[in-house]
Amino acid sequence: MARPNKTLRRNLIALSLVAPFTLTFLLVFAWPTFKVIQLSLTDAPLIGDGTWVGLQNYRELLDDRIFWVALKNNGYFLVLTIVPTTVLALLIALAVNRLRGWMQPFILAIFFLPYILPVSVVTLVWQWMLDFQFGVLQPMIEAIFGKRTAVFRDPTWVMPVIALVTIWWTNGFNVLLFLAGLRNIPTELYEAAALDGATPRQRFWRVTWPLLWPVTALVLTLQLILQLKLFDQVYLLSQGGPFNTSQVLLLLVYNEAFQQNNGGYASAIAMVLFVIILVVSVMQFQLLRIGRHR
Amino acid sequence: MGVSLKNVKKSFGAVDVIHDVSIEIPKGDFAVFVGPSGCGKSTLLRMIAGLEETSGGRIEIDGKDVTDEEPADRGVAMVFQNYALYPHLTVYDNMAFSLRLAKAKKEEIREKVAEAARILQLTEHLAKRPAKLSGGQRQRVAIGRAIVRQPSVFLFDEPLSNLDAELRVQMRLELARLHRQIGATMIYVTHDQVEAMTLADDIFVLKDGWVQQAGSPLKLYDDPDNRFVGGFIGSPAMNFFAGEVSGGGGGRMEVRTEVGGKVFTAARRGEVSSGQKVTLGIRPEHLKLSEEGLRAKVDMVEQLGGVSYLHVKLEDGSNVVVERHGLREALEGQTVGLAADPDDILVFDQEGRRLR
Amino acid sequence: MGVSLKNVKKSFGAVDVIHDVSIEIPKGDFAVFVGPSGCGKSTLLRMIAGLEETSGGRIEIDGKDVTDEEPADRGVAMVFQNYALYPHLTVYDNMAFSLRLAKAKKEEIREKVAEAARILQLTEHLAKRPAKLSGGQRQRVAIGRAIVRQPSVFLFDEPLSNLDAELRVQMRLELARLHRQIGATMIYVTHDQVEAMTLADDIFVLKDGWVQQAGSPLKLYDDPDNRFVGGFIGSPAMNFFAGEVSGGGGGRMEVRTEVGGKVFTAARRGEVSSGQKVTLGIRPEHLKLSEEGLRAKVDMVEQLGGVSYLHVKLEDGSNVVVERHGLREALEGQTVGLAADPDDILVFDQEGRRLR
Amino acid sequence: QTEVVWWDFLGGGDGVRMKALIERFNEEHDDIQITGTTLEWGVPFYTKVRTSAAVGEGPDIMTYHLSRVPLALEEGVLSPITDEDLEMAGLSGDDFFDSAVSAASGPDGTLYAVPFDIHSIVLYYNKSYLEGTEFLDEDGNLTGIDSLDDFNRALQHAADNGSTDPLSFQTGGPGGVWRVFYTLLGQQGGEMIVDGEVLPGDNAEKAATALQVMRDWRDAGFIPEQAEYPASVALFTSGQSAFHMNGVWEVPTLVDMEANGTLGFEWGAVQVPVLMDQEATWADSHALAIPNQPAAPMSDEKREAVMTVIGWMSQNSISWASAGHIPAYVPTTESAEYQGMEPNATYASLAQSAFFDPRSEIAGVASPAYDVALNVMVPQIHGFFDTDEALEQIRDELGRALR
Amino acid sequence: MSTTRRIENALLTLLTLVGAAIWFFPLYWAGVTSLRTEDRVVSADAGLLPDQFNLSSISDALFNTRMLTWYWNSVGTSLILTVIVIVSGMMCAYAISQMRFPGRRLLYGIVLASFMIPAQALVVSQFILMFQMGLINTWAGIILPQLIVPVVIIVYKQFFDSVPKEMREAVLLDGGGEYALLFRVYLPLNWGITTALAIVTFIGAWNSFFWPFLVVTTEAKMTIPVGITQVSDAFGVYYARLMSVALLGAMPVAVAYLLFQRRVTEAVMISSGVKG
Ligand SMILES: Nc1ncnc2c1ncn2[C@@H]1O[C@H](COP(=O)(O)OP(=O)(O)OP(=O)(O)O)[C@@H](O)[C@H]1O
Ligand SMILES: Nc1ncnc2c1ncn2[C@@H]1O[C@H](COP(=O)(O)OP(=O)(O)OP(=O)(O)O)[C@@H](O)[C@H]1O
Ligand SMILES: [Mg+2]
Ligand SMILES: [Mg+2]
Repeated sequence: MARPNKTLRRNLIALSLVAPFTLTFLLVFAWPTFKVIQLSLTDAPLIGDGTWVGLQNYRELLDDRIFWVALKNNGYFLVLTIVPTTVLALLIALAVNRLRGWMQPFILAIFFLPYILPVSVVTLVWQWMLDFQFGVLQPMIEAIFGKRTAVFRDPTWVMPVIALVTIWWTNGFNVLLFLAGLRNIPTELYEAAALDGATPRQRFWRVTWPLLWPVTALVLTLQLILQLKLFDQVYLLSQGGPFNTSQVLLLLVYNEAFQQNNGGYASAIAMVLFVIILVVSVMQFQLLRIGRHR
Repeated sequence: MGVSLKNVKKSFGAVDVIHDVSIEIPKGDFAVFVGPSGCGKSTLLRMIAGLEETSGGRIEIDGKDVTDEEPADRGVAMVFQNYALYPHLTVYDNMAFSLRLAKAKKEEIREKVAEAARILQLTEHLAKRPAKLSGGQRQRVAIGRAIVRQPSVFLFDEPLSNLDAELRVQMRLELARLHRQIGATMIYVTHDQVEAMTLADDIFVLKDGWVQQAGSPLKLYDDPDNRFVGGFIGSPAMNFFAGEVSGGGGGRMEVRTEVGGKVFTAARRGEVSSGQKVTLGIRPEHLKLSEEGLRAKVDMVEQLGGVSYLHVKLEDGSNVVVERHGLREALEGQTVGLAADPDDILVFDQEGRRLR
Repeated sequence: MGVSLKNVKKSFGAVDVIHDVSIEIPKGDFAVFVGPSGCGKSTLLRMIAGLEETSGGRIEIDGKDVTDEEPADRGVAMVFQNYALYPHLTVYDNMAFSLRLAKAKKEEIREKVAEAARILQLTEHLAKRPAKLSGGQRQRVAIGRAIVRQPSVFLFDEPLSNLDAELRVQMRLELARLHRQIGATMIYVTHDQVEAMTLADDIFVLKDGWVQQAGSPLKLYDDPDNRFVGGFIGSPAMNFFAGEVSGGGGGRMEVRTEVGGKVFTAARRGEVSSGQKVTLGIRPEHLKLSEEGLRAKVDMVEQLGGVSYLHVKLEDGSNVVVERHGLREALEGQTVGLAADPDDILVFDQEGRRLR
Repeated sequence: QTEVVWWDFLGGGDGVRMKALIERFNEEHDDIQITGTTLEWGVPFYTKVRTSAAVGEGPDIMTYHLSRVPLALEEGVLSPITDEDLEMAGLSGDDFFDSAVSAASGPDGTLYAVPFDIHSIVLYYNKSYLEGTEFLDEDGNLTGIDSLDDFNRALQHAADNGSTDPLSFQTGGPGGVWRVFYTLLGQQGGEMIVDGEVLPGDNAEKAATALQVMRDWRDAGFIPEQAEYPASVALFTSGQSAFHMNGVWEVPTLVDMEANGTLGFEWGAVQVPVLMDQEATWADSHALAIPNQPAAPMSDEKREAVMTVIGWMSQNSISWASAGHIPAYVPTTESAEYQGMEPNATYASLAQSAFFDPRSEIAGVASPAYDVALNVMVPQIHGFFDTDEALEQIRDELGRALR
Repeated sequence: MSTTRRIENALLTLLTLVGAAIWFFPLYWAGVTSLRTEDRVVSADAGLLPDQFNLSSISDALFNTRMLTWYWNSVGTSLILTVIVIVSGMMCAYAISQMRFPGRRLLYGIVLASFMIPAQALVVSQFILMFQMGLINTWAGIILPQLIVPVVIIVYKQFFDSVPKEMREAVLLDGGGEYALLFRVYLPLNWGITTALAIVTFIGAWNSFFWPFLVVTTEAKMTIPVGITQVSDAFGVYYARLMSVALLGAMPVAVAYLLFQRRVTEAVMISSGVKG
């Protein structure tokens, strides 16, 4: 039955409730998204006007060696972080989960603490630990690899070490997710499995692991997106060097826009990153939804 | 042989949860543990399953001491209250799980699961995941998982308490049928005494970690050892009247109620002294309305059609329930008299022990 | 005046959930809506509360058309199945909530809440949060929240179904008492027909969005209009036997059962033709065991102590329940005969309508 | 009271001197207060300056490398300084070394920055490694290094005496490598850019030689592997390096440490010896400049205050000289006080041999030339590229940047 | 339990402890370094054990940098940001969850979509926008582009959805409107999740580096994470001081975490949807 007044009033209230978010969204997300697309089709500097150049920036991108290097490095970084961090987090979560009493929160705190540190603290600490001359880890590197290595200046070492620092920094988050996942598995299931004659190993592979799989999928995909957005650590640890072996897309966006003053070209690179992350996110969304509907 | 517990004890830290329980459950028996919440039913069951270590005593299954055995080696299967189905496995795989772990042959697994599914009418659901099943079906899968292992003892921990009333009645019947069909020893925990009454060959009434009485349902109903068992078994619950022995003889005794001062005559076997404080227990169906009986006012009548429950109030405000059949008159507000046959009156002493 | 629904309809999208319901509930009446799950009980109640808009028809409360009023303006209060207490507020604040929203004076709030708390024996719990209360106490707070608003109509949607059996019985009695005490119109939804029977002045039996029959509990029990009501009211449910009219006369008719071919004689008022297919309805308590009766085998006996239910199987495997009192023999596996008095047999035609 | 926002990139020993100068200025001036910010040297500093000037959030005055002026002009980040401005500051163009003034001016002669100092690299040495050798004279001063061979012998000697990294400089970053490379190039008479071409003719060979020298040092273990700036300094101050090639600005660090007694050895500093054919030392100038901020034009009042600051700084640059630099303000260098200053006196002559970065928008601090130093020379020194390969890349990348 | 199981257990625990020790080592080492004098730090014979208790680096870091200003900026911007994000997210989620209005599905679609839009890819145009609004180098400029935290809305919506609808109906019957519903019932009902989201948002805001790094141009407006990297002394040996700066930068959130450990870990679990 139509009750226009009631409906109007309700809609106005709803509008007042959603307005703050919606307006902010339009201003700082929707509009910039539109702008960045537009910018990528011009040769504008960072601040100021440019002229319309159509797809020129994108064509240049295809020829830009550094762009491809950066793209490749982004991929390399994913390989270096995602699976190792997931496996490590799972192991740590399993280890922490079996602790009892005061030990559990205490040990968990140690593994989680790095996650709440600002990235710059993390990089300062690791830079110091890995300092070529005085770094406390250099004797160890020397013992294992025969010689000291300036890890952030070495093309083979730089990405793996940044990955290592990243894992140290962010792994606590994943540990927590796995821990929550483990705690969500009812103890009765383990008791049922014990009655069914499962050994501890079988209990893990046949009960824990499959039941943890949704969390694992979540961790994997969250990491995928997060690590694609890599910038801070690289900027602070190696600035993309040596000779671009740690150059990544977002750093390139920053270099082009803020150092080289090429707003248009930077926007084109940003668009590529944008599309990549969007595609991955959509895939993730579908994946998790399917997982949930199982 | 079945299951036998000898002086079994359990404490969690400093708290004694099970005090010295000795129980014999014959092979093929359907034994039910009942008792109020927290009395230790689940703990006892889990000790039999091997999921809790014992703090003392011996547990034997089919004559073999299993006190220190692993759960899987005891030949027991357990059905949990919340089913504890593996959510990531299909019904078939849930049931096949233990057989696969035991490295049974494919063919054998298929046969056993199919047989269990047939018994439990799950055949058409074998390919589904538990999340797709109704509560009753899940419960059946949980039972099926137990059946395929052909254990010598089935353990059930309140398996029906998550189901709604109607389904519970239906599953109760199915369980009874199942027991008849496979004939294994079953130990069943519940705090629903209708379940206990209808399912059990033997009921063990627990309270605070002690066994209060063990016996067949009707034995417990008709002949409780103490006031607790009398009050616990039966619904609506037994009515109690405090009183004082005022006389007797010839296999009878007379008790004057504290409230109303009316004398009830009860059958007596043992000796009681005059003036002793006792409590009379009379079940609602044994209370009769009679002119001369204990005066009470009908507070409310619950008409269920066939049966009616009269809630009557004594002078001191205490509530007594009387069961009547085919009642169609309106009695509310009237004053009635309560009486009972001597043989239907149970007498308990001040500690709650039955005087026979 | 009370509550009156006139040709009320409700559809969700294309699905008609309530088809043309007209109901009159007198002021001060305790009306109960019963019916199977999904029949539209809650929807009807929520339409009276104003929580669902009507798709057609009029709703009047105390003679005033409230069809388009806001819920808060209808003078109704509702008690929900899950209590819907505000968990972050104390009992006092829960009860005071609506008064505060209505900007009532502090003094007035205090008085009204205190009065409601007194009626419901909640006075000592006023400072507690709901989480600290037992199920029954929570239910009382929910009722208290309704009482303080002094509504002309109380609405209850399965208020007791979250409680355990024992508490349910107790709260049922309290509700009946409360109704007597405050005398307001109450509309109560349940699918537990024991609740319906014991609480109602008038029961409305719903099915698929239609009212099947309305009347007092005993009227519905003794004199159902159709097979559905007969089967729905009463527990254990009425037994039905398909048959064919084989003769009759003199206020009697004879019906030969399809299974077993035994002739039952039922009282008859209306006309029936020989050979007509009918269904006999006999309640468990009216079935008697007799040598000459319909042959059946006792499948299982549920012994509840005072009462026993015999589950007996007819030749075709269908199940019939017989109620017995004080049964102590073991009857399982024996063959018995079933019979009943003519006056205890109801007859329904093929569409399920009662033949009187 | 006018607030003047000041940005610099001066950390370490000279940062302390600059902070002291600013403090003194503030004490002496009631009407003008300087609020100073020190940002990270190099690319971060110049990036921040560029973007913040573009959005009108830049400083009122900042330090700037003269080597970068051509690049700055291309970016348009500097505000021209007129004669009237100089007058306000109580200065004139003649007060400064000509070379510095022309480095601070555009092609049309417009001044864009006020030179503040000239600084170059010097060779620091740790006497304890050289005692009793031919490389130390009776006064304990460095001597006898007249060729690359001499120097290598000295390095070898130090190495034999337990110096882990006989010659330390910033081998892992653009600044240190560029300075040494450019010095070695200059000592061969080479030039980086001629007529808009990168390393034309035999300049390429000379560059290759310079690169190879550093590579050889590395291969011989004379120079530290991938030393970050602070590490390169610490190597020397902690006594692990016999020699240290770095800017004069680290003089105060050593002076301070010696004064505190935390330096465990005696040290000296000399002009970088002739290792190749002729005298030449990389040099650059710090200057004071005003950012060009169209989004937030500067008021006249503010500009006057800024010029007052610049004038005062120049006139008090004797304090700055204690940071090791050679003041660009001629009256200061002519003062008796400066003439007697140690160790500045020992390398005063380098003003003549100063070899400035090429005047080009691809050169200067945080320019493509520095990028190349980081991305090509550093790897080359450490053996990731062959010298030829590196040379090819240098010409390639700088050539592209030039176009 | 058999003895082999016991030994196995003890070994596993030991292994865990060793792992934790390794994990903690970087922070331990930063602590040791910050308490040493600068020359001790670089001296060859300095061992792994803490051997000095020298607070000069720490006081140096605290008082000779603008650390205190950066704290103030970090606290200010993070707090304001958290409050706005939580309140606006809560209001929006409430409307989406509990009310029926035109555009509701579209709006939720947008929220879900914005979950996938990488803000980092928008920095160029956001920077230009902030410039045009004159917000470069202001708190508003730091806060504004970080206000879109769709996960807050998504989590709130999930929680509001799971409030039984009877709760809403009870309030409607009691005479309350939407604002009364939100602020008097739904908000207090969800205090747990509100604090959880606030904690997570706050940590995120406190630690964010990239955007503040771009939008802040002066030391006076820097937040902790930006300040401690931007204003390091490039020239000179200041390892102890650097570690002091690092530790001081980490201190507030780290201390808060250690104090409210359980809340924080729960918050992270809840806001990532693993635990409801
Ligand atoms: N793991 C444990 N640690 C400490 N106390 C426990 C533990 N498990 C059970 N208890 C205590 O032991 C007593 C008996 O618990 P149990 O679960 O056996 O009771 P129950 O009879 O099954 O009750 P319910 O009918 O509520 O299931 C309770 O007081 C309980 O609090
Ligand atoms: N919001 C709705 N949208 C669509 N269909 C609905 C909605 N609410 C109820 N229904 C449908 O209306 C029918 C009646 O529902 P209602 O809740 O009134 O049943 P009920 O009699 O209260 O059942 P129960 O005993 O299970 O509470 C059901 O088929 C239900 O699926
Ligand atoms: Mg239990
Ligand atoms: Mg309902």
